[in-house]
Amino acid sequence: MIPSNDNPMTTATETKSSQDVALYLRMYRQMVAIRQFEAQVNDLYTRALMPGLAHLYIGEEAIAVGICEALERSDYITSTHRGHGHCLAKGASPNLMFAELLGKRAGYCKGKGGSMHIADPATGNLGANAIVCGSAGIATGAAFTAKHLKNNRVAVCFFGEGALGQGVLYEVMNLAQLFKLPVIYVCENNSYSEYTHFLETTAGEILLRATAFGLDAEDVDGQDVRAVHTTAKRLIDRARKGDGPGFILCNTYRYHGHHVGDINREYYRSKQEEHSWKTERDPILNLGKWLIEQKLADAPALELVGNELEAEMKKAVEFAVASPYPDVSEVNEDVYA
Amino acid sequence: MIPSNDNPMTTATETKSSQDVALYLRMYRQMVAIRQFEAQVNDLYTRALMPGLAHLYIGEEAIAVGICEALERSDYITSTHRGHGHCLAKGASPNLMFAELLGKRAGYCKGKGGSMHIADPATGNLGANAIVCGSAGIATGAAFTAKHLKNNRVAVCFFGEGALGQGVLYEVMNLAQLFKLPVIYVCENNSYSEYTHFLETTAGEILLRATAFGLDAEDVDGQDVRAVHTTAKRLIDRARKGDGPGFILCNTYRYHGHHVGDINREYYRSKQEEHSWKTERDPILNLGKWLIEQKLADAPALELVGNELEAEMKKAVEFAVASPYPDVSEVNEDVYA
Amino acid sequence: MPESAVGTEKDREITFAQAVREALAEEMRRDSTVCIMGEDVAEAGTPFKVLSGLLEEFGKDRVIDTPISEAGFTGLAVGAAMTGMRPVVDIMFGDFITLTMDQMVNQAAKVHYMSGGKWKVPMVMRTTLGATRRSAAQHSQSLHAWFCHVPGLKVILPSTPYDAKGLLKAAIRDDNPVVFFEDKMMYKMKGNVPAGDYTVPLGLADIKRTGEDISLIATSSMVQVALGAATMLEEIGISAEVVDPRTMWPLDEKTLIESAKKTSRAIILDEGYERYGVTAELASVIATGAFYDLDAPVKRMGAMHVPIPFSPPLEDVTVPTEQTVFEAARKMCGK
Amino acid sequence: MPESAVGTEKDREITFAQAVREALAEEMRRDSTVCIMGEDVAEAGTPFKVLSGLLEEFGKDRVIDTPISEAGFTGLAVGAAMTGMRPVVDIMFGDFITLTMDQMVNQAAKVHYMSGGKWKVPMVMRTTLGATRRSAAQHSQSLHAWFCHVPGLKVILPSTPYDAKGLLKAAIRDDNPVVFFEDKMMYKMKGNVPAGDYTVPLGLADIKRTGEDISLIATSSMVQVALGAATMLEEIGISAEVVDPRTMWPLDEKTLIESAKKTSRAIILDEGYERYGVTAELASVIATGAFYDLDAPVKRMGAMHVPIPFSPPLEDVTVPTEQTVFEAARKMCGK
Ligand SMILES: Cc1ncc(C[n+]2csc(CCOP(=O)(O)OP(=O)(O)O)c2C)c(N)n1
Ligand SMILES: Cc1ncc(C[n+]2csc(CCOP(=O)(O)OP(=O)(O)O)c2C)c(N)n1
Ligand SMILES: [Mg+2]
Ligand SMILES: [Mg+2]
Repeated sequence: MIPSNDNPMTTATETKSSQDVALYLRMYRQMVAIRQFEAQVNDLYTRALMPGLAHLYIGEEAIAVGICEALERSDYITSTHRGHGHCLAKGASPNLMFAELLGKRAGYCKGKGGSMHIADPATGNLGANAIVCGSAGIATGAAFTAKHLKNNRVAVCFFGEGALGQGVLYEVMNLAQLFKLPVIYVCENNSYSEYTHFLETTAGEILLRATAFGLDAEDVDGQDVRAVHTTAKRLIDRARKGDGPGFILCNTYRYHGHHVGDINREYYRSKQEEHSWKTERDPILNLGKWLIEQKLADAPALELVGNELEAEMKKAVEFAVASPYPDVSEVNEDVYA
Repeated sequence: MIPSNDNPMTTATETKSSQDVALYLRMYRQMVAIRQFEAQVNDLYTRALMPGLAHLYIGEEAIAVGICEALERSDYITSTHRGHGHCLAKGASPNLMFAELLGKRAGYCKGKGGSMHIADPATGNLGANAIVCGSAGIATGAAFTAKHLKNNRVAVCFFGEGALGQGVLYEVMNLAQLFKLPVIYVCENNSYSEYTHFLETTAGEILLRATAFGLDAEDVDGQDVRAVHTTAKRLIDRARKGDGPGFILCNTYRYHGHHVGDINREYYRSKQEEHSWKTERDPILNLGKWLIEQKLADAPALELVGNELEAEMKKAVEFAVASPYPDVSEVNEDVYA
Repeated sequence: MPESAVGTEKDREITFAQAVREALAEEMRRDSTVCIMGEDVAEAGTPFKVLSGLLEEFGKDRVIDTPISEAGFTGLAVGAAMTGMRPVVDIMFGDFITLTMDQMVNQAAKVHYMSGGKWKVPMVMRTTLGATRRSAAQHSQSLHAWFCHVPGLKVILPSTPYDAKGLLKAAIRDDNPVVFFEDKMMYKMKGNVPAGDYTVPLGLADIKRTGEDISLIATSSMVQVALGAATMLEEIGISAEVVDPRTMWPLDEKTLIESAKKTSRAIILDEGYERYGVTAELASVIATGAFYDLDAPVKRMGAMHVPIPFSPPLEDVTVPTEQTVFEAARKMCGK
Repeated sequence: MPESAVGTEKDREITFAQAVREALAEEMRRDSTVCIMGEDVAEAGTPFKVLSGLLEEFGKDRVIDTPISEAGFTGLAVGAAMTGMRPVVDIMFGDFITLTMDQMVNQAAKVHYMSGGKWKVPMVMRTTLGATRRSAAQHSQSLHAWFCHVPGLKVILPSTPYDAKGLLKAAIRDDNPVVFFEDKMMYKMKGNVPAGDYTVPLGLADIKRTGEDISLIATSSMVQVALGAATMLEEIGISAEVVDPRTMWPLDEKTLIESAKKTSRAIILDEGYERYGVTAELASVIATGAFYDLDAPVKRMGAMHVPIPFSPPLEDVTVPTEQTVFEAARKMCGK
């Protein structure tokens, strides 16, 4: 996790426990960290410093943060092509992430994975995945291990609503429920899979697709980090106790294009739609407002968080840019264990 | 369809329309035809005359018959490894079926397909399929064509409850509902997939797995041919009108083993269970009883149906046994069209 | 607006992507049962923009956006093909054919044979191959060898805009399931393409350059690599022949063997993994067919036996390049 | 009760199926993270009865019946393997690997590399191959070439009970995803198998019979066919060497090439489709490695390029037999 440096809050109302307050502030900080990270990714792309493409998580930060804050470090996650947020929220180091995004030797995967394949055993990150729904089996299997080894861990599988089109999701939800596995499927419905609206590709009711298999399923405003966290906590605790898998449908929005190169988006969604999500439903803005309202923080303190993290991310970028590529001789290492 | 020869009924009560009566008697005859066909298949296996194995439909006849009687000849079906009943109910000739089962040149597929691959354009049979759930895509595609060409046809996809484990089923149900395709998914839940009870492999509620995708789904007693037919008719008419796909869950039982060689079954199901289905819920016995109660037929007439069809099936077997194998030179014909 | 409307002049140059689109547009105009389905094919015209404009001309009943259900819509296409349509399925990245193997191999490829010739499956799967786009291991594979291995399927790997148009039109008219692999790196490549109707028959190799000293048998974008290497070889006095089989199945063994017999040396170039892939088949065909004429073992050059790495300097060494082909050919010719 | 308990006597003969079961039982006793999952593996012990008795010894937490979800439980196994288990997945018919390609190829095979070596996937997929059981086109394929083509996977094709036990134990202890193909027709074949612990290392070919005139390089049940043909050849004075690569990847090229160099003639036998398959790779390896020693082109004999037909007289001609191998070898040796 991003070290939470100095405590930015000023006063705390009596009604919140200090634990809660610390959580809110940590979640705020984490969301800002992700956003600042992604801003740098976009910048790297624009400056033509990044090989290939990347899919930004900006706008969806509340989901990764709300959920990962409900997990232990030893718990597992699996992530997607839009995975930077999940990895950071689970504790990844920006230095090693940027290095990986640039294909450098110091990166999480020695440069072999890139943006879509960040993986890290130390933080329980089983890997981002460039196959839509590609990690549903893996997350379910990690939960299988947890149950078999009785190690008390939980696995969370993040995926976009596009993954609802992949049959394997239903296969593994069935398995998870039959075996009562501690796995939570988290559907990030940002309304689009690439350039197509989810209503064009998704018949019926999303939640029912999980309850039909007996899963405990709930939907939540994916822009409200506190709500996400509360729901996640309930389902994660339940799964950890052995009561079986859960499913969380988070409604959200990606502010940027499908990937960094998707600039002209008007043929598939309106600027007006983008604008209203950004201004009315931004998870960081709204949590910030609430923190101020509740007198848990003041505006300058929050601004400071932003500035600190922006500086931190810039430094991380510098580290990565300066870092060397792997040696060509490494190309056929790591094929077999 | 099995030609319905002489009319076996004696008197008909006034309350049933003569159309209905003809339907009931035709369905009775068809169910008996399937059972007699399968009895001969078992016999061929026992006499070591049949290459490979076969999966008998005995006990489940009401489903194929109730549904196919609600279809037009030009409508499509897809079938399974346990497919003889579907093919016959859709109008297949026993001669050509037996010939195929024995790998003979005169068979529906020139001997190339065998028991699990009977296919016949003349009766709209897109093919039995040895991959569990293997024909769900094909049936959905036939419905796609029907909609595109506006040819007013409907496609029915038969499958065992084991196919609920295959993710592609959910993929195509979603597609069918999105495109409002005239396809009916018919789940024959005979409680077992091979040697495993469905409760061990099927979490949640089967019907919900279809309604979750927006399909019109209904369950029905699969041993009651009239009930199956009524439900089928409603959903087929609805689909034909353009109102979208349907799903029918038929609860049923296979009297024999998973395949003809599965003789000792007590390690996975009790003789008692088999006995009660055979005596209390037999679709042919029960329809027969009802026909007699309703004075639509008398016992000798029904017995005659059985005898006629037994004779017919024996003749068909003789035809097939006497019929020649394909010439070895045919082996690489039909690979490419 | 599809490029085919642009003109009828002879020496018209269009891109590979435009050639693909033109083939589709012409066939869709000719035959109303031809339709396209896949992810983001309609408004977006695919992420590679190959299909832009088709939705506008043919409408959403024939250019159909699907959910991310590769198995599902491929299966649907099999059934649609059996019953009167000629669907063209779009699988965005060739890496995702993994999800369609059951539908393609156990269904599409076998329906005709298993039914004793009664049902036909006239469908086309268009998909992509090729690395060096910095897309990492799950978006860079060239898995066409799998389909080549399966009786009942035909497999096409066009290497020029001209071939792409003519072969795709032939594929759509073919009564069998055909898989058509496009190299993502070739979409912007330009070439001469007649505006009107023509087809390139399946099963005919094409000699892209004649030569005397060595045969470079190359597929898809490796044809360009071979041509580049041939130019370099020419400078040191080696005359290389470049042969493009164009369709992997049916395979024009004769042309390949004749070329190897003539030059007495052959290198096989294919972007799929080298082991147990296309290079093995072609090398073996030539080693057998030209056995008494070869001066050296047939050399195979495919993708290195590693998942494709993301890091640019690593990725670049996993596939054959003009330079590596040049070196190999030079060595083989003893220069 | 598993056979391994029966005795420790030296010349113990057990069947191929028993050898597989014994390997599993021994490894499950040794290591509690080894578990088995698949369709009808528990009470039924698979339709081939290969696993009978394992449920009784190890309980249903370790011998796990799954729904008919090949993709789902294979994917689950990948995740389980990454996190501390050593799952052995059972895919009843090799034809159904079509459904697992994404999990095996895009996930299992690549996780280690994509993570820069950080995650490992120590799993085994056991599945079957082989025709002539009158099971028709969707239950008779030998599709192992697909997996051989994929970096990151290892592929084993045992041909005797001894090899089956030793190789399966090695596979389970291997830290990589390994696919283990069993020929359904070999389950009842008997052979000498030590009762105790031993492994056969991956990557070592085995010379099943030595000879001087021709090398028959054969996989899986084709080894028996080759041995039968060798006996027939002996009668007409031709001495055939039978070489079994045993693991297709890693591949012991050296032993194959040495044999071909010695005999100067080679036939490759494999039950997969002949085109673009295992026979192509092995033939090409030998044609290159023994280039200067071969008296004749390497001959390939695999399954005919047709979906496997049901009708017995047709099915029987689609795969190599002792007779056809004998004829081919005789012709090659000019007798
Ligand atoms: C199996 C598969 N099919 C298609 C793709 C190409 N693709 C990459 S991302 C994407 C859209 C995913 O949408 P969604 O799951 O909603 O995630 P989002 O991008 O909205 O976060 C597609 C189609 C893929 N990577 N994998
Ligand atoms: C994809 C696939 N997996 C496994 C099998 C092996 N198999 C054949 S039938 C069968 C059980 C099918 O059960 P169900 O669908 O309920 O049909 P039933 O036999 O009861 O009619 C299995 C597992 C198969 N044919 N296809
Ligand atoms: Mg989305
Ligand atoms: Mg069943």
